[in-house]
Amino acid sequence: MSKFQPLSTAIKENLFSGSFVVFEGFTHLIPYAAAHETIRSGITDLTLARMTPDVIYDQMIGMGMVSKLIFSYAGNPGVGLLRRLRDAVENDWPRPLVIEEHSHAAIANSYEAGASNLPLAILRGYQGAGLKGINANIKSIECPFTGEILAAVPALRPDVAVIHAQKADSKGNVLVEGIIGVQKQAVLSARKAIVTVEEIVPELNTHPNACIIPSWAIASISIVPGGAHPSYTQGYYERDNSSYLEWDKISSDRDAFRVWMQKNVLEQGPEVFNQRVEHLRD
Amino acid sequence: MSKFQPLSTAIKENLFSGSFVVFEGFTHLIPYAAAHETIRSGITDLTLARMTPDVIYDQMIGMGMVSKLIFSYAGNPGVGLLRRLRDAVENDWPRPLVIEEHSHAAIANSYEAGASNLPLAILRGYQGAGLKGINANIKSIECPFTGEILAAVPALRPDVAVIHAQKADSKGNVLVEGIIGVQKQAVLSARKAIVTVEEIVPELNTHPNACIIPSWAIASISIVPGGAHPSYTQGYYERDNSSYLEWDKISSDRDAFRVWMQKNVLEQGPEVFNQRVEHLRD
Amino acid sequence: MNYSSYEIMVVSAARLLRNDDVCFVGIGAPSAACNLAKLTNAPDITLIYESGTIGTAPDVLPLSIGDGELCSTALTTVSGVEMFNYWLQGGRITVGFLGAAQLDRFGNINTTVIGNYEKPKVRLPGGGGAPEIASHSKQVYIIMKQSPRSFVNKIDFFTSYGFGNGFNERSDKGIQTKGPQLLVTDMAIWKPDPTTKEFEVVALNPGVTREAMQESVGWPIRYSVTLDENTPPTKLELEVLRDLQERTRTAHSKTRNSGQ
Amino acid sequence: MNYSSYEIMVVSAARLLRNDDVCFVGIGAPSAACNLAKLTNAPDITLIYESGTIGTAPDVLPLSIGDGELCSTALTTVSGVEMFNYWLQGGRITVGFLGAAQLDRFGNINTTVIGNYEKPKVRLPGGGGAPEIASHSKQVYIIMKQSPRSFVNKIDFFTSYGFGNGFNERSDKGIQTKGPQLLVTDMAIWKPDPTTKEFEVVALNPGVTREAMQESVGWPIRYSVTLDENTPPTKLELEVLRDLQERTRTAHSKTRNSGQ
Repeated sequence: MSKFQPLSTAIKENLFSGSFVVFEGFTHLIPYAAAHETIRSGITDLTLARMTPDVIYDQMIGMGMVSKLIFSYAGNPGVGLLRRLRDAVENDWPRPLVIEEHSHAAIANSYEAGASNLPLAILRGYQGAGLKGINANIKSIECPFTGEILAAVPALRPDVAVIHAQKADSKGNVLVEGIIGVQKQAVLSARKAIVTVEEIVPELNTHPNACIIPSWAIASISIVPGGAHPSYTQGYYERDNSSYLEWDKISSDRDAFRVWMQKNVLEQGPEVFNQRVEHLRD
Repeated sequence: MSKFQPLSTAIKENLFSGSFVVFEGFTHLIPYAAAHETIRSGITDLTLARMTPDVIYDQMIGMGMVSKLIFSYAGNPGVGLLRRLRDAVENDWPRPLVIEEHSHAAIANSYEAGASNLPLAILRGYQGAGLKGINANIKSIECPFTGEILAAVPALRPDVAVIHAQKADSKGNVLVEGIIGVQKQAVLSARKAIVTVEEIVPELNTHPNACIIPSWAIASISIVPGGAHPSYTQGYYERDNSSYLEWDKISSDRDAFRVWMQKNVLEQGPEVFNQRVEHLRD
Repeated sequence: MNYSSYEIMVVSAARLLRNDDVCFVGIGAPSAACNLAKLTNAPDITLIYESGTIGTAPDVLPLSIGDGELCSTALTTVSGVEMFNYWLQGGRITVGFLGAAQLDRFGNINTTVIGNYEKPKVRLPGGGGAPEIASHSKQVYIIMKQSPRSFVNKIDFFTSYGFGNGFNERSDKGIQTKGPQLLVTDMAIWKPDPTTKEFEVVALNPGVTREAMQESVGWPIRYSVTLDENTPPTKLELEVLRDLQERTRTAHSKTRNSGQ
Repeated sequence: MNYSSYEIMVVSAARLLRNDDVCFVGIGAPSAACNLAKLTNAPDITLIYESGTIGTAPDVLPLSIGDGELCSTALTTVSGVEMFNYWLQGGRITVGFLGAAQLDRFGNINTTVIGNYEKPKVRLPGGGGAPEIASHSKQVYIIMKQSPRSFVNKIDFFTSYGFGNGFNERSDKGIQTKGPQLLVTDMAIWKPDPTTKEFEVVALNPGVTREAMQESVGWPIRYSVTLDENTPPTKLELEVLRDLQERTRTAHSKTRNSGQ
């Protein structure tokens, strides 16, 4: 088992045009390096899902790689709207984007259902809310004990889940800590998982109930220090807020966007992330 | 808020005859001291639920305090059968016991449903199994996306959940660590929670994703060092296996059982637990 | 002491929070109000951010819902699934804060689209946690600035349900929580009429006229018969708030000069 | 080297485990077999106990499913809900071990009652995790001693489903896992016939006769056409197993002299 791979190999061997992929992370530990490698790989027609599609999904959508997006909150965290996503939804640029929209609670439960190998998740959700009327994947079930009508949503079962984490031990077991979002659920809901980590350590040496993903539940691990920049990795480096503010400007213009992507993504490699976080390390 | 109370007060103010109570713990952190205080309190007609009713439920059933038991595995852990429970089910001694029997997966999910304020839990469970035929609380739902028939069980919503934990901080936030079973779910599924702890510390100082129950989700906390004996508290003392073996003998005879309960439970108080674990401390 | 309309809005909301509140906090004004409350009248208040951080006490205001500061000052940080299931749906939240792109008189909220859903004029971020914050929090507080663009007669999309068309529509739908109980703006404090559930103004901020009010709101405003004037921020409240914001500015300016 | 029928049973089961197996381990013989495998032919095997401990490597055999040793040597320990949902139902277990009070020829298991459910002769512990271990593990291995009381023609209660009445009944019920694929006893190794799904003996332990076999089993035994003799435990296997058991005895005797 060669779990440890260069990121380019990990992406090439696991992601394909037409794949259903989730790059998860809730503000913390966003897998930027893996997303940029995916952009460089040239694949297209991806279906993406995520609770909080943010800058990396804006970038992939703007590059025309995405045919469908399943999501619950599409924003530039702490800044505002996602302008490439807006352009796709409002103007079909650079291509039409099919969207399937849920609430956070529903998507979180959809991952959990996927991780639990169930076909659906149930929640007391969407009460009085408009999404029920426009999303055919929000159905309902009747509780056989109380008669209550509850919302039902299908499980998410992506082909591949991609996350960034603090570290792996030498056997490839991965520790995620701090704001853990739905990363564990996303990894376990997927057929394959790709993980980028800040470092490899001999032993994880952590709390007995820490969030650890065993090696055998992961397809591939790549060491990419700084791989979550400009988001942050708790214990390693801080969020680079200026990049999020800049993104608002860059993404507001189609040409500026393409120039920026060419220079900062297409012509770079994963090794650039370590430099980008140098001034942000604790 | 007087969260910190003597155990006798905690039991007296929260548990009543007819209450639906769960004393949770999966082999580890069994709330023996709280169970014994409950036995001394003289209340009766309890409905009890637990994944693994063990010696404390055997004791309460033998004392005639229990009218109904919801469970998935009733055994003396690592030893064998529960003889007082057998006597109740097989011979109605000292009184008839209504049982509602599930699998572990179903009970765990029932607590989770309770904690999540849902009326039911769904699982792919009981396939081909006999319990479906004899437990009216095992029903089914049809997945509106795939048509698959899944098992449905009602949420557990006990009046009171009782657990033992390692420690509380000075504000009454509680840390449970090691084998955590379904304690958090049980506490959150219940209207009120009573917790016994080994000690109070100024700060919990633990991992960001440790299993912590906030003070405001707990009704009452009592300091009872050794309160899980003869089970164990990770980091404090080991399991007292001889007591489990002895229980097999004591419980095999109605009179021996009553004599033992009189001497070791009815005539004792919570303070005795500290002595009982002295030779088992790490 | 002089104060801005933003400051009186944040202070007014903070005052209404209590030590035993468990707040589901959003970024921006709700976060400022909750942390101000924690530093003044409600030191034991419990703040929860939807990123999973329970019992946070950040020294500076977070930039995003998932800042590291929220985790490192939290009592504990749980998964997204646990947050929405055990803590929100579980009924443990006493006050959920919501903002809106569009708000109507019955506390219904739109953060999804301006225009038509299929072909929107502006695609907004969407609901996120809001649809269930609106239905599962024991009460909902809304903090937002008044403007004719956002206080509208009819919202374009029902992202999060308030009282629908008012009266008992909410409870008739089986929703057991109280819904929007407070609307704090830069101009006034509003509360729902107990019968119709329409928001009515219960207190005007000092200097705010009924004319100015009506210019900023897209429906005919109702005023409470017991209409009050809101109490201006005290010196202490303003100092604590400004300190908090200054600390926030200083802390966040540190990470502003990266070159990607 | 001499060996007991228990030892050859444990050794035979251990031999069939592989480095890439993820085992849901029960107390007793399964635990001994899994830990022996880890110390011999499958050092990288993953052992999971239903108490939530994932990737354990206990130095001594646990007394109960939730010993502290399991947690302190585990890669991680998760909640009961997560264990049953993500890891078992999630389809991550390659081998689930089950024992039985009663077993029939189709691998159906009873650990619930002897006699009638409503008024049992013997009330047994019940199913615990077994009903779903039986349906969600990719394969089920059964380890138990043969005896006419336990190897019965008809079980009193279907606690955990094997192949029902055999043939395609299991897959017809929509169960997608393979079911019982191995039965290791103190006398023989059994595997299900690919068509009928009835257990047939594929190897007899050295010295075991067909007569002795039939005396311990309550149905007419079928033998594989390729019937083999089981290989006796090697010196190394026995030494490692005995060391493990000796360490276990020593460790657990320490806590045997308490006076409650």
